[in-house]
Amino acid sequence: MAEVSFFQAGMDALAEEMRRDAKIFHLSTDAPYPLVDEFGESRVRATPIAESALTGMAIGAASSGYRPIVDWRQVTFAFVAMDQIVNQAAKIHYMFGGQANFPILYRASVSGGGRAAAQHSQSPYSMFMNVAGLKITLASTPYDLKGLLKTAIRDNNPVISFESNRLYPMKGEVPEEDYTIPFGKADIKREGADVTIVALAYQVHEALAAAQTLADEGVSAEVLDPRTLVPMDSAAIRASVRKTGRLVIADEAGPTAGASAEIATLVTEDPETFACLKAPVKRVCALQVPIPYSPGMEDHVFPDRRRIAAGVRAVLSF
Amino acid sequence: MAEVSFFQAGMDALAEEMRRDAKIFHLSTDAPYPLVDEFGESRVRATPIAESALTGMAIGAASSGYRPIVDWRQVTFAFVAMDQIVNQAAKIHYMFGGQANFPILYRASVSGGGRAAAQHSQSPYSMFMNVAGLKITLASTPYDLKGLLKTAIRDNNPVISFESNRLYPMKGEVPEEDYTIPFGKADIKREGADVTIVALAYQVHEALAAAQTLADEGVSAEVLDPRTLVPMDSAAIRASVRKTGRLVIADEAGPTAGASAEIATLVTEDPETFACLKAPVKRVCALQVPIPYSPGMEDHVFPDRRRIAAGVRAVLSF
Amino acid sequence: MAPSPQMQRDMLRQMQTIRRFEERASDDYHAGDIYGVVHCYIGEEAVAVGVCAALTNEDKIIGTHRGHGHCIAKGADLKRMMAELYGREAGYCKGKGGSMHIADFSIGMLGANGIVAGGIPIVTGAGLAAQMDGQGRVAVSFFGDGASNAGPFHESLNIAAKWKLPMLYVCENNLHSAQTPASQTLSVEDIAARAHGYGIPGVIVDGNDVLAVHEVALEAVARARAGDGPTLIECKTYRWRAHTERPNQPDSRSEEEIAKWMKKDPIARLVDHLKTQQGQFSDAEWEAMDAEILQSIEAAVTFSKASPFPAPEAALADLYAD
Amino acid sequence: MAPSPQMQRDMLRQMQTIRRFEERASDDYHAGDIYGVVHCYIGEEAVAVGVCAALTNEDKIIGTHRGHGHCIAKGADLKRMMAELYGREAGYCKGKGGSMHIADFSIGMLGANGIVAGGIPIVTGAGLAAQMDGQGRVAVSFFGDGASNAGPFHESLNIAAKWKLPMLYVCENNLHSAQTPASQTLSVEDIAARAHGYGIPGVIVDGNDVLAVHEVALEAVARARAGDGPTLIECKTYRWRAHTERPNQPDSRSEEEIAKWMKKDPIARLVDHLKTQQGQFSDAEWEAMDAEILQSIEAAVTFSKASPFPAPEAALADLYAD
Ligand SMILES: Cc1ncc(C[n+]2csc(CCOP(=O)(O)OP(=O)(O)O)c2C)c(N)n1
Ligand SMILES: Cc1ncc(C[n+]2csc(CCOP(=O)(O)OP(=O)(O)O)c2C)c(N)n1
Ligand SMILES: [Mg+2]
Ligand SMILES: [Mg+2]
Repeated sequence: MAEVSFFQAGMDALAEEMRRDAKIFHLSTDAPYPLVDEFGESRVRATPIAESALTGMAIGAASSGYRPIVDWRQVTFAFVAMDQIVNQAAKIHYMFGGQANFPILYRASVSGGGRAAAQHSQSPYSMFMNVAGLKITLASTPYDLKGLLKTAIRDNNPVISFESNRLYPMKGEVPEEDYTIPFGKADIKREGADVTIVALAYQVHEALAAAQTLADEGVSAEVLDPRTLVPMDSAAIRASVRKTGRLVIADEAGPTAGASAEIATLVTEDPETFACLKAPVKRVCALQVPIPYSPGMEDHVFPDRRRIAAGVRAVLSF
Repeated sequence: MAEVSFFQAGMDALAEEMRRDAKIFHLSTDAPYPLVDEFGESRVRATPIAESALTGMAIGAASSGYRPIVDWRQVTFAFVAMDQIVNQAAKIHYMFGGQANFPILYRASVSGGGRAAAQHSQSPYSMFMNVAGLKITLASTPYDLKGLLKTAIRDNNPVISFESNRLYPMKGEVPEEDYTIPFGKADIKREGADVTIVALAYQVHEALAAAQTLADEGVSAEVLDPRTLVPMDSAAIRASVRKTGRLVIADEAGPTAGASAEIATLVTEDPETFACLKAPVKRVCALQVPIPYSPGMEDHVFPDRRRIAAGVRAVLSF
Repeated sequence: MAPSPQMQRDMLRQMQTIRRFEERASDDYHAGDIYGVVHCYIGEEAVAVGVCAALTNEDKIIGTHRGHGHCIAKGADLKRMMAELYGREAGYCKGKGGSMHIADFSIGMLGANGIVAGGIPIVTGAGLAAQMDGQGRVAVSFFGDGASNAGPFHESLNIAAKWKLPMLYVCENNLHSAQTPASQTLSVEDIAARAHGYGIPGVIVDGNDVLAVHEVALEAVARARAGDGPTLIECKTYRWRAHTERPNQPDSRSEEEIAKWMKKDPIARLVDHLKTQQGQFSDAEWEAMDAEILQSIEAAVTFSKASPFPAPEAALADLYAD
Repeated sequence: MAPSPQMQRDMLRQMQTIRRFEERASDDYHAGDIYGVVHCYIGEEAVAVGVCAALTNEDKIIGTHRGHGHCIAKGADLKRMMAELYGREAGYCKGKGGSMHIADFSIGMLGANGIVAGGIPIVTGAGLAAQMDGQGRVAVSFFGDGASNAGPFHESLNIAAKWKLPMLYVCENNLHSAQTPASQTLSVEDIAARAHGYGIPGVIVDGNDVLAVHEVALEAVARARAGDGPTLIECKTYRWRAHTERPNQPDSRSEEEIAKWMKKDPIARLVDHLKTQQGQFSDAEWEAMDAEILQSIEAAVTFSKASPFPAPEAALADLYAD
């Protein structure tokens, strides 16, 4: 297996799918060069800065038999397109009674850590989770990203792939052969017995590091990566918590009405799982503030292995 | 005290504040007539259908010493303005280091039940809760709406008042004298001992009806109305649950990453409250779908007193 | 070249069908058989009909919240439309959409749309698809004067112009958006002037003259099919009724203005025109046509009433495509 | 009337200050003392300086992601600007903003803004406030060619035109947005043509000629103060550097194009102009001016380095105003 960066795994997924299906085309305000070179300017278009129009155009093109990919780039820029996302893409299949399919992949980078300040450092996936009708992926490894993107491109619904910009340089093994990863199937990145850490995107790696530290302290932590936020593999999460009795959630979004709150509630509202719960749930999240520029402040806002480990210790000492 | 409709209480709040402070002005795509009549077309402006511009203009005017009110009308139309809400209004005080104040009131109606179908029936307040930097109110009575709106208008930050369209015709007592309601102070609408029902907006009334039914069955339900979603009175919610040991949340938004998930998690992550919890938490929410048009389907989607009572019985029988 | 007498009659039939459909929809709404919000197109029929007569079944359109006219002009089935308004299983959207969300993708009607200007990008995407298909198809965006002040209008026209998409942007300038007159919100007299900003033709046409609308539409369609890009067409027209059919709706417009425009009735005008074309159209023919239309609408209502309401649990279906 | 020789020197000083500030910011960014993303305005200095010279302290402006020039031209303090880039407590935003978010509300600089076209509505609101104040103040929106294709541009210009707001909309057309040439995204040759769609004047000016920019700005400001509404000013200009200072940034522009525009250096041009005005400006004076500027920038860096980093916990401050 080749070692491929997260960024490259994404590009490879797109290129392989575009080779397979001539109906796929790509819109973004700057065109990704390798794709332009291979597929030409008609299938890989550099567009005006008009994300609202691009997002809507994907809907119309999808209903005409195409399979558009729109890269919003930073999720920040998706907010100018929010009407097309919430009021149109998410609802159009449903409100027209399922008449037509809208196979669309939207991509957006999330996260922080780049000293890019408030407007360019956001992880608002939970806002999109609240909107019925979208599917949402959030990969943590090159392998997962590639497989999830391929599934997304082949899906007949609007799918948003959120991708942590902290992960883009990260390398990982990716097989040469075609593969896909089903939506709604969590991946246990590390097995454990004492506590379940549900971790999202980059925090999977921080959680794994924390689990290592905890192992040295004699604590066995399970690290579970949902991989898709919608559908969410609540069965796997609940099964893990029924086994360990404890839940910590690591997310670099803020906690308030976040994915972390949803995951916590999926556990605490399930009678069988609740019965197994030995301690309060714990969110290890970004502080609920916009992201500041200066490094010391920015680093203070985000969770990390240290805070995850501390969160685990807290629930263990309950 | 006069009996005043929820709608009128809102108008009265605006009119009284506009009389008090000449710096308040009002923007919306149709101008509310009574306000135009009293304050003239310069302070109460009918605008082009350009909610993104209006939302941003409020920010600029606020930084110039005004106190704008923008009525988006249906929250649906706020999505075309989402960039100005998320990337600008919510962050501008923070990212400029607190240099300037941005006193703005945004109003938006939410909810369903009007057979208005998917695009015009939405309750997405949790999406805005996830964005740090906004304050959010969600009133359930004419009295609360008027007091909260006055507080919002006097607040030096962007505040969103979400208002259930089911409540607009509802009447309630409102005093003649000026009063305000502090943000972050929940109101216990009915005291009880066996279960806490945290209910939002219109669901407060459904919860009260459910509590009545349950009382006949010998169950004493406490109905707690947070009144503001940000800040959220977690202390009051936790105190109530520590007393009753059980939590049901009634919200006519969908559950996924909803306000209901946040409220559930505020309870289950607090060690002291968790220790008092006798049963799994329960969300009684809208089904996680867009809102369909046809009456039978639409009614099926929303929670009501029957489902709330069933939810209470479920946690009691755990 | 004027359309053939037969084609003119077809246009008349469509216009009258729109009107009769909405008169009935309004009655049945007030009777409680139709729910929610109904926006009537009455008075503006010449726009949708004149434009759609220049299209084939393969061409795409998108409508607005005021969408019945666009559906009927594009050839939608009255039965399934009415059943949708009635909230029945046999409706176009199985009762999920209602008046503001009727679509028939099989005839290129990509839907009414409840968000002002929201449909413009979507149908522009259909125009891009048409261009990529290379089959000479076109796509048409219908929108109001109010929508022309909204961001998506601008973004879409710029892209369509730059990429020479085979598009018609048809503005139904009825001089008002809800309670607000266009004179208070439009910075230009003529919306067509905005075409300058995109380097495309901007055409003004009497939107109550279906033949005139048809003529400019034919020209714009030819331009689009030839690969010469989009045209902005401003149709000056008027809605006869209040913004919506909701009882006690305010209506900020003056009675004189309404009366003035009712005199310009696009249907009476075409009837007159057909009659003055010696021997083309008699009173009896017109009455017979209207009777047939009324019958088809009655049939649509009968059909709708016979269709069951969807099961409440059907609310859970159609969230995702397979 | 041409500005006085003294005023021309002030403009020159500001332009050179912008350039020297950014040269230093770029160096210190590459040295690791400045973080995140830095967009340089070098080559476009004449736009901000020519426009802001027509304003008073009471007038408001909003900048873009490429915002240092707007700040300096409006009179911001170099020390607090540099300290902000350095992420220090003494920075304009106490280290919360960085290069893309510098504001000084006390001098009417409402901020750089990282969202393309995002600032346009905000400063239009400041224009509305200025109109309501009735003190003859104006507001200026700076934005790029790329922003002119975005929805908020359209919505704001329509409102400003309709309400005759005292606004200048100043487009910095540097022929590119990030890696994409304007020739691929702009449906018109001249962005000024878009003014037609709002019934306002659209003016094209050589954005590398500070005196020309100043002249059209003066005229537009006079118009705005007189209550005659907004003007759209398109400044044809060019950025010399890559889109951002990030190492290994791609740059899709040709070397010839860059070289061609570097020959049109707005600073060299004003220096030349001052020199050819017999006796107005000597080489020695120019060198002295530059040395002073470099000194002020050195002082800003010293100031910045002396300022502490904010405490990590300061991240929690400033979420809300009291
Ligand atoms: C973005 C948005 N804002 C507000 C509304 C509420 N609304 C519905 S129709 C309408 C007026 C539309 O006017 P116009 O575009 O001229 O169309 P017309 O109704 O005149 O046909 C408004 C404001 C909406 N649907 N969408
Ligand atoms: C809404 C939005 N989309 C995309 C971006 C990413 N972006 C930052 S600057 C830029 C190019 C802007 O071009 P232009 O407006 O011409 O300004 P210039 O950089 O040339 O000064 C882009 C695409 C953004 N900041 N905002
Ligand atoms: Mg209209
Ligand atoms: Mg540019």
